Amino acid sequence: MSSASSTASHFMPFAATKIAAGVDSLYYFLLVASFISCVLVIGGLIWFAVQYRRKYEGQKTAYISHNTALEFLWSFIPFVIFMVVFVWGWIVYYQLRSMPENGLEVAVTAQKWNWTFTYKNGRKSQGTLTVPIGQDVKLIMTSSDVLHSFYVPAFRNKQDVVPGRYTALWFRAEHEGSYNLFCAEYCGDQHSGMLGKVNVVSREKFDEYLGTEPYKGLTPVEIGQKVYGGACIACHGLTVNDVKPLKLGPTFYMLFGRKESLADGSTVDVDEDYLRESIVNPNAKVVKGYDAGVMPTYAGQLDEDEIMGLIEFIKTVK
Amino acid sequence: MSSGGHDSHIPLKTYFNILVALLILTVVTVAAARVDFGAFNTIIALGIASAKAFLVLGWFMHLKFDDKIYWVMFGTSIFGLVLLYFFSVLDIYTRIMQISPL
Amino acid sequence: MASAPGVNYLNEKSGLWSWLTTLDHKRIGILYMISVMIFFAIGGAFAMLIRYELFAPGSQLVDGATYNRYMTFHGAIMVFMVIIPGIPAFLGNFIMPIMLGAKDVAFPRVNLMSWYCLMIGATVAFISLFYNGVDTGWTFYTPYSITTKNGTTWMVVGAFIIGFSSILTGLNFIATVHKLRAPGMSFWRMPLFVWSLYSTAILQVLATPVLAITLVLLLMERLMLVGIFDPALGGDPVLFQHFFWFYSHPAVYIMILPAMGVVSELIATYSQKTIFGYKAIALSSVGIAAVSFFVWGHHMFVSGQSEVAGVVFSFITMLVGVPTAIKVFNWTATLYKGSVKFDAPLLYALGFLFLFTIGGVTGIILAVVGVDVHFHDTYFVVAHFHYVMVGGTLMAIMGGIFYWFPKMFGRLVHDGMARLSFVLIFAGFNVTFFPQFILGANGMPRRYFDYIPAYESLNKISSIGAWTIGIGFLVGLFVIIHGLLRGEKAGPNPWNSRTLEWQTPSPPPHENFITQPVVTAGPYEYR
Amino acid sequence: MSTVSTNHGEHHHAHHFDSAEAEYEASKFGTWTFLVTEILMFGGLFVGYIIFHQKFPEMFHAGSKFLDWKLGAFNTVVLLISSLTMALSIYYAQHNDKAKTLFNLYVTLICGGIFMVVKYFEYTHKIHMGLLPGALFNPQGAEAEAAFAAYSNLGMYFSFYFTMTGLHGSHVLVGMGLIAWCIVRTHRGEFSSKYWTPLECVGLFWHLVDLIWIYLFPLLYLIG
Repeated sequence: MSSASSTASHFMPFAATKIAAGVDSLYYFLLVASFISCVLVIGGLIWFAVQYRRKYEGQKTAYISHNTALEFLWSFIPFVIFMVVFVWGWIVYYQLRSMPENGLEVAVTAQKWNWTFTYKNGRKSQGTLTVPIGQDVKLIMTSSDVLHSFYVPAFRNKQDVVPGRYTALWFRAEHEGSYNLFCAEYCGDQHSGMLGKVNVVSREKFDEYLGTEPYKGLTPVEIGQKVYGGACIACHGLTVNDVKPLKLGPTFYMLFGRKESLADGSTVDVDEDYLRESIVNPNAKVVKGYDAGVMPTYAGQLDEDEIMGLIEFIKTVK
Repeated sequence: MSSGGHDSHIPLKTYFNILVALLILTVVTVAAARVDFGAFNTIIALGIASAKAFLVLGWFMHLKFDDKIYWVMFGTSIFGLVLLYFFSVLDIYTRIMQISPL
Repeated sequence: MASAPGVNYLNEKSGLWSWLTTLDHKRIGILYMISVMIFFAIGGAFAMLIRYELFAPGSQLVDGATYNRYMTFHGAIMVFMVIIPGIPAFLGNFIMPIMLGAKDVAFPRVNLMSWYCLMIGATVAFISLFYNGVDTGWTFYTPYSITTKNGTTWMVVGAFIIGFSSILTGLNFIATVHKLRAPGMSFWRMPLFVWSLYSTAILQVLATPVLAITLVLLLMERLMLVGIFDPALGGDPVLFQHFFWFYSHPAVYIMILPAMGVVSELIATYSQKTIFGYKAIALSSVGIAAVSFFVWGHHMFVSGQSEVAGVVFSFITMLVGVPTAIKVFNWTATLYKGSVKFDAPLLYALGFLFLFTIGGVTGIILAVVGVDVHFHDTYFVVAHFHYVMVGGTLMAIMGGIFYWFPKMFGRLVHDGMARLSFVLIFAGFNVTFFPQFILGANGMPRRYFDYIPAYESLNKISSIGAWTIGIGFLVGLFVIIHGLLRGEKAGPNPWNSRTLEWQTPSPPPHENFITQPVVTAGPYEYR
Repeated sequence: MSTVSTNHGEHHHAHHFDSAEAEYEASKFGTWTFLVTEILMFGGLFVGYIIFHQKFPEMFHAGSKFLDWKLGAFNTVVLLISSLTMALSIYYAQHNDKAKTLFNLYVTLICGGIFMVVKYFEYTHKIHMGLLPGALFNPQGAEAEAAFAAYSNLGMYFSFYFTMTGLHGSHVLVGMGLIAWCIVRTHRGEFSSKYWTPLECVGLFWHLVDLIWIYLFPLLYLIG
């Protein structure tokens, strides 16, 4: 099984869980079976067409209306194959969806367009999920706006995140590394920018990550930079060119201290208070040229240290 | 088309009888709704409604005297609805989650 | 009643008004042909823009919001205005009554009304362009489609009206098949194209009303937040997907079944051989139509649908594979000991079989629930349904157009040019969509305006292929125009086919036949 | 539904049918096919209603308390009677009795009108109490406010109520239009024992509208 998954990295991404390798085995079986049936059907098709090409006009053809035995056979054989792959797929699906009893539980909140992960000890992380190697991890997911989908190709696992209810997904990573996390259910303008990472680290590193204060020893600016990288980066850029249509929100470049024209025609001085308001109540003062209702509120998502850090970080973007 | 005379052979009296039956069933369904049968409330109400529907279909719409294909068509549409209901409910009532509210 | 020689449906009356008020199924078929071709050009233009944007990571042409509008319009136009009416309402309208030996469809006015429904619906849908477009994707998933502020309402109303067009066509075809067959034309003597249209019509009649009510609820949801699909008010967004796919999965077969019918005709005619397993193919059409109502949940394996439902739907989906496989094998067997002539329509039919087989086996891969969890909503799905919809249905439409062109217009197309269009479309198609299987397997989600650099090279290949397809269809259009203007005059039966539509002059007279045909044998009696 | 081209007095069947009999059969067949689509369209709503009824039974019960079952029952009787007169009008057309055909058609039309008037009073009452769908839901008065306090998604019941009865009401209006058209044609003397296809098809449609109400009444007014 494992050899199959390592030789075929061209067809599938790296398999970071055992179940992923199981999915791959089934997929390769399906690929081989598909290839054989395609060769049989398409090969037969081409062979017959060429072999029996018209040699002269008015050529007589055989009158073969049907052949019950043959037709039964080529109905029954696909049926058997379909049932085999169905049952196999069922087993794999059962493994993918049987939730572990004593896993590490992480709450996942999706919103346009980022992921928030909350651990049981209250530690929060934006955009990056850090998990220990070799442990069952159960994600309990919900959305605060529209449908999203939590998709990590390396785990061969995916689950839509539905507002108003919880869905769950579990995995047990067997290889350290940093894996891509995609949003796979269409969710609007920055759907393709709703990316994240799943970092699989050693037990020790994870304990350190979880146990330490998230921002221990960091300056406010560094805290802000981290928050920016998880929460803001999809929509707000750092250079003078990062404006619409590239980014949905205004750039942070030279933002602090300037006079901003608002959609209602007034202007506002960009100071700490304005920035704070724009984070927790983004629709109160919308910058001219941008739309209200695009940015969700971060009240409750970010704590005061993080907001403060973010403001300090924005001050430094010049 | 008079040749078939399909519907003409339902006597007038039958139509009036059907109406009386429908009105009686309406009274019954209202009366039944005033008594609480618990979980059976819906089933009883829908059962009476279906009896009324049968009368309307069979006589007013003269399905009873028509080609069987019309029953098939009507049945198909009901079957489609049963499918929609069955599979939607199959999903909704088998969503199992061992939720920890953290 | 019988027309004078030389008078046919094209020249019996003239003027735009006579076309817009015509009740002749053949003229209505031509109206559909023109409108579907225009819609196809618009939808195709959006496809070209999409592939231009995806040529490289980052923004090439537009921003994400605009890309999402391209993607939505491409999908909605191609599904609702091109592929669903494509074969039934255009080729079916023209050919089916003649194949049955009827003078017209059962309800000619309803037939015309159905075309107007399509046109009005399309117009309403296009009005959304003036209200900042639509960015929901053609699936209108809630709650995004409820909250997004733009022209979605117009698009939903448009789709609702187009749905009626589809219902009316289906209704008409069912009544025609039941009530207007020529003397001697028993069900078991109907050509397979008619069988497939009949199955399609059943689907149109049974499934489309549920779409209609779903769209009504979505409209209510948008206009006054009724809360049935909105979780904020106790509703269930996944229920919307159930209602939507109850229609939209059978709709997939509305799109492919008629194509299978066309291919059956092409294979039989161009190999001059009776079709192998006529009853099996006919019944498998009906069987596919029936089973297609039980399988919609395979679009929802990762949607938050329950695991039990997922497994049940996966199982039933496997059952659809069987009748589909039967058809493919029977077509292949028909070629055996035939007399195969490689005219352009046959090339398109063989292209259909090639691409549809690949689309079919990848469909089975996606139906395997454990594997689909990985492939769901990735480019693998995009590649799969393009293999079926474009590689299947559009190939069949092109083949069907070139096959019945002499019947419709009394002229032959330039076969060499038609073959060139096939080569371009076929080659371009594989270059476009085969890499997308690999992209999907590697995890590239669909509806992405931007992608990580690892996916760049395959996307470049895909875009180049897309432009080749575009050129191929332009060549096809040229072939049609050239055929209309310069094509050689065609006899009544240039392909020596046995079905009824070839037993009447080309183009047919107003009431299709000079004398009422009486059917005495099956449709494929090549002895 | 019918697609016949008619001349005054004697009816000539459309050119593509072999006989008037065949045309009648096809029209009826087409009408039934259309009815199938109607059943499925309403059925989608019924399925949604039943699903949410099972999910929130108390809320639906509380909502149905605001509906007056007496008005609902009255409307049921009205529609049942109209169904009878519709059937009778066809019966009399088949027996060449123009006067009785007309009388029954008029009664049917008036019954439809009464139904809509009652519906109008029901609607204004709901609007007055602020019992409107979804976001428009804004209960007025102690009773409505108390129910809203108990069930925060009470608006969903009225969403279903207005969608279902609204769609049904629009069908009643369409049916009344069709009956009016039949009345005009009866006045012209177009229907007889030889030709009554439009009456038959409109009748089928009208019975279906009745049929749907037969289910709507207990679902909305009685069991709630």
